[in-house]
Amino acid sequence: MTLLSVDGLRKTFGGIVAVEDVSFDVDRKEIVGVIGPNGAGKSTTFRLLTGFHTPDAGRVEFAGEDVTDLSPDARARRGMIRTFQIAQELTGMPVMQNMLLAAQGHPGERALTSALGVGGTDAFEAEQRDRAEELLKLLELWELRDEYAGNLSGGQRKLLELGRSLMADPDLLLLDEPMAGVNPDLTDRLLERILDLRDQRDMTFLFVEHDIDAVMRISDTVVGMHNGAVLSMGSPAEVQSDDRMLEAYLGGEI
Amino acid sequence: MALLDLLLVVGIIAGVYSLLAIGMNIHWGDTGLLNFAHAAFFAVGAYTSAILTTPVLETGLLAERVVGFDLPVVAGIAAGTVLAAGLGFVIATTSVRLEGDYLAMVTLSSAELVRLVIHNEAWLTTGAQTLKNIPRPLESTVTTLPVSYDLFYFLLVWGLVAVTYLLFERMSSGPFGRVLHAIRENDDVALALGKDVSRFKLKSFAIGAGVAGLAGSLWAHYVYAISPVMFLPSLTFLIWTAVILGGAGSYAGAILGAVVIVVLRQVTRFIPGSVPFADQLPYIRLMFVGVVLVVVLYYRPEGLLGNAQRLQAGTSEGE
Amino acid sequence: MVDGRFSRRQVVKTVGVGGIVGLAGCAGSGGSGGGSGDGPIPVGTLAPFSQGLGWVGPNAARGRDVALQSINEETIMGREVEINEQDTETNPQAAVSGFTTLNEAEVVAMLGPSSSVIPNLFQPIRDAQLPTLSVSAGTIQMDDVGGPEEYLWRTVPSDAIAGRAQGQYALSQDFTSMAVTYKNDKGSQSFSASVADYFTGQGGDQAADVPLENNADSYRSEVQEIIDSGADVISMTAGTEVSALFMQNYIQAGTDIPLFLGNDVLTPDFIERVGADVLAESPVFGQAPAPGPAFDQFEQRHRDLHDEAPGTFGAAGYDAMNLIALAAVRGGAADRQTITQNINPVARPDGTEVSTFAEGKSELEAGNEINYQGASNPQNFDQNGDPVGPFSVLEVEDGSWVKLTTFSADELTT
Amino acid sequence: MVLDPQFVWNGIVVGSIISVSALGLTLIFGILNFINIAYGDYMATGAYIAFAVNAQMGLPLVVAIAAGVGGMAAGAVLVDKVVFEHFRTSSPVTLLIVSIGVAFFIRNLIRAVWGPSGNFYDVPIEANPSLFGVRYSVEQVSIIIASLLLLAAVYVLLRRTRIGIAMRAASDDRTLTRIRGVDTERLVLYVWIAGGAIAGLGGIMLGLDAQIRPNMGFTTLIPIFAATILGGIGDPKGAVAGGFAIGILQEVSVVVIPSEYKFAVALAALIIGLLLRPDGLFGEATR
Repeated sequence: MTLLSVDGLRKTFGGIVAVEDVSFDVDRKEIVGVIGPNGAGKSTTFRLLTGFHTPDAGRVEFAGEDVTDLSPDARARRGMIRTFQIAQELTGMPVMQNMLLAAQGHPGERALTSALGVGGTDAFEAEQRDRAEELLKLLELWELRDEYAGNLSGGQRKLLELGRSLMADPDLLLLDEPMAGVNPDLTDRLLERILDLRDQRDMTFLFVEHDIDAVMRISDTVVGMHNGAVLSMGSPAEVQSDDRMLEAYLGGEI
Repeated sequence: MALLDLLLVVGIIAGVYSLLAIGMNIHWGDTGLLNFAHAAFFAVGAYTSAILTTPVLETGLLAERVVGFDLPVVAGIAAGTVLAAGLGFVIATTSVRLEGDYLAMVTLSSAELVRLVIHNEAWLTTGAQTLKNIPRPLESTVTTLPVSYDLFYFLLVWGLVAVTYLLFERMSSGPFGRVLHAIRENDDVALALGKDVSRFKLKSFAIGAGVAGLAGSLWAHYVYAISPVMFLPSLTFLIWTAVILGGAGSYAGAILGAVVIVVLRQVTRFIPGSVPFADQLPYIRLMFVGVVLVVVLYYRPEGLLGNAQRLQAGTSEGE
Repeated sequence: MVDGRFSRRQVVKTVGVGGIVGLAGCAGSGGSGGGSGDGPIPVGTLAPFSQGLGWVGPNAARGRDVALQSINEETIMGREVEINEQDTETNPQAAVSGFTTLNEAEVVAMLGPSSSVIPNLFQPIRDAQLPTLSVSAGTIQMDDVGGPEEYLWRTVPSDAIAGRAQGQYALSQDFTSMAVTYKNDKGSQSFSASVADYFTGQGGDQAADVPLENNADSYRSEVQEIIDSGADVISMTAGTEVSALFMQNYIQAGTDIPLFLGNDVLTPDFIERVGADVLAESPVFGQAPAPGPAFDQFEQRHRDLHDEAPGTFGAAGYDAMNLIALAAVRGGAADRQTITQNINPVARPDGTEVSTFAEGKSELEAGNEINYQGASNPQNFDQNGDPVGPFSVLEVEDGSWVKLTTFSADELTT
Repeated sequence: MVLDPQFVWNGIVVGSIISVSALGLTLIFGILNFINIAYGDYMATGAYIAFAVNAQMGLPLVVAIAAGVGGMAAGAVLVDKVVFEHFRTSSPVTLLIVSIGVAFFIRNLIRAVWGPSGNFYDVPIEANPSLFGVRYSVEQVSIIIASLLLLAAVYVLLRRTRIGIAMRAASDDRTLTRIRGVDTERLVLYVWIAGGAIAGLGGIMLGLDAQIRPNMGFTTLIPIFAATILGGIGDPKGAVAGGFAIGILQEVSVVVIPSEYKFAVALAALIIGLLLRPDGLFGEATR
């Protein structure tokens, strides 16, 4: 069953084509990895999927709904949550606040209910605190819950960002280079966590990644991009054995 | 007695400035929005309330104001607050998507436009002439009581400051404030987590503008008369100084900053005319305001009551 | 300018030294002013010393100090006067705190503020029962306010009267179409409206109505607009700054349409800024209250004290100070009520005409009534505390303002 | 209503002044990446230094102009050393607020030293000659010529000299320039010298054409910003075009709207410009 459907995306910047005719589908509970050398159009594709860019042509459908022209926040509210390449923890807010921010449909986010504490704000807040506690403990960040996120180490920020995304209870989690700058030990834990989440919570993942090993280890489907277009698509083994991909990487890296 | 009267008047001014600073703090301290239109919100509150609560005056050659409603003061204050919030909403609608410093220029220009309109549309505002005979709330009742009117008004203003402070403090520490803080820290994260950033900015702008409008109404009903010269951009900059001095993000700091600024101004009034440079005193005072702003930003960017840890978090490691 | 200020400060300073002794005497007395004791008598000055009208306060204060010099030589019942100066910054908020500061300092009378803030103070002045003599508010908004019941007078005439003088002169020169232009502020609007009202009321035409925005970089387009309107006379009202820029643009435009200036610029300072020669060559007129009988001696003493000629409102400040002091002498006490009750008696006719404090004091001490004849004006207050006096029309000749003709008080009030 | 060509001429003069001023502002913005609210007060300072030399010390106007321009170039560097240098790593928004403090200080220092009211340079006031029904003054013609010369000089500076090319590169991407080994601190110094000098010149032009007032720069700031933003902030060419557009629009506007709303032209242009064309007239802005 298709959760995300991408069809014919195209984006140009000042006449330069960044992405051309990108199409692929992501099924529910699937883990899809997007790979490609520098300048392949991964990041642009990611931004088009998350609404931070609007495409010149093409269509993005999520859960059967056309979301091509929706703003990032509107997509997020529909269950598409993204992370950032460089962990964007909110430095001036404590860890717990970062987590609670991600709660969806908070009744207290209306000015008046917030000021007066009415409309079930407190009950909802308590509920979310429990959820956050559970997640923070899982990510071994519980001890740091009152620390400003800006004081966390790089790896902790990465985990916090993942935890924050999970607070939003997404159907589809879009991860922008989740392994970048992460040590091998943490990489393993992150990958495990992703597989657990897929199995236990029925979550779907799409991630753009440089670390090909990581992608190959957990992806159900790999999308290989080069020069703004999809070059190869299929199981990790298929893409890995595709000569065109090898060529693209060699050409790109040298 | 007379000293008490003076303290009350200074206290009332400080209360009004505190409300202005509270409004500014939700913009800058909580949401990170650069608002340079505060004087305009103050003006709209003052003029709305004044126009609604005075009758049309037949004063001959000047003051050809043809609009006046003679409504109760409460209605004026409520309308002044709402209309100022409305103006904040309108200004924000046009420009809330702009980057910080561009927003500053648009809001500054909008404020000047508002002042230009107030100055020139005499049929509505009495124009450059003073809009006078603004009624004081409950004046006839209070005079029968054993308290002076200034004491009554002092309590009224500071009562409202207290209520506003509590509401804003709760709002800021609650889920709504959390989203505002997230926007202050990073728009994109808020967007990625499904927060309608523009909407929150609009709300923040309107709410802060509304409080400035409330301050304007309260001021108008205390001073009997208002004119466009009360609403120059320098007022906005003074409130900025108050907020930065008190500590952006802290409502108690905003109030403290406003009180310090007002008290400093008053204290310099007691400097006798015989000291050197006494003639330049008004200017030296404003030069001092400029120095305070720069020095605070350098040595104590968190201000008197702001949160230094918050500002420092994340700066050590960088990106 | 700098020299003049310095010497003013010196005067205040000398007074201040004597004042320290008396401070204790003032404290603790009731709300109606520090009238008791032997210390100096506190008198307030609440005027714009900075911002838009920042030139008004210093001018008036220099005039006041001329009066103060002889008052403190002669003394009021053995006491000197000590000045407490507060800046209104041309802003009601500052005016209110300045006023309260003066009230708190228990001044017995106040040389008052300008038009821009005075409506904010009508009620506080009544509440404090603090006699106030405005030295610069010409606004017609004040025409029906004032007098002893309201503790309020002014030593400058209403714009309504000045406007008539200008309007009458224009009509007498057979001008039929007038363009009115004015600095877009309270005071200038008031004056300009009076001129236009009188002129059109007498059958003249108003060809244009052009406000001059404060802080503009030039008024060329405005001058052009006026020229294009086909007016045969221009009435321009503004303070020195706007007037000087307007004059520059007017002269540069090379037009020969006669130009009437407002009250505020009939000063040597203005001639110096714009240039005596160009002003003499151009068809430029102004009108001012015909100087009061005491003007010449005031002007001389002003030059002696400050090394400069009096500026606009200087004479009004001088008169206000003298009237306050004389009222205290006549009433035999320096408190708010006494001064309030004695302003009219020392200013209005019937009594020996005097024009200095010394003369007035000796007449009063001899048991005679006096009629103070001021430097800016005879200061014969009407029931609203407004002075009524003759007005002159002037033009520039050899670097100074010279009288062309004078309209008597009767011609201007009927 | 017929358009009097006089309005257009007046607009060109005002436009020249705004263009020159906007150029300095945009240069500073390009390198330092913050809106300097104190810029208007730099202009006033230049004008007052020249006033002191010309009207108070009685030296010829040419000397006064040189003193004003040079003095303000030095002044801008001084302000940088005393204040802005300490905020080099701060956000643009913090710098903007810092510049408000600087503006407050300078403006009131001017008031304290020279008094609050207006002054003129020692230039005779006389009827202007007229050509084809348009009156012009020697000062006005000089202003236009000087502004054209300056604009040409800055153009050459930016295109042909090493430092100018570095400035343009830095304005496009500051980190990139740092990587390529350009000494950014020296660049900053040059920019303050150039920006300060241009501000001083703009202020003197304004004082010559109008009046020298303590808040002369601050009140002109909005048209200048409007020009800068219309032209695409950080883009010198755009600032000049924007300057002339605002100047002419503002002066001609009195034909159609009441003159008391003349200022609204720049205000409205600023707002509309920002909303419709955030990238400026030529659309090659840096952000």
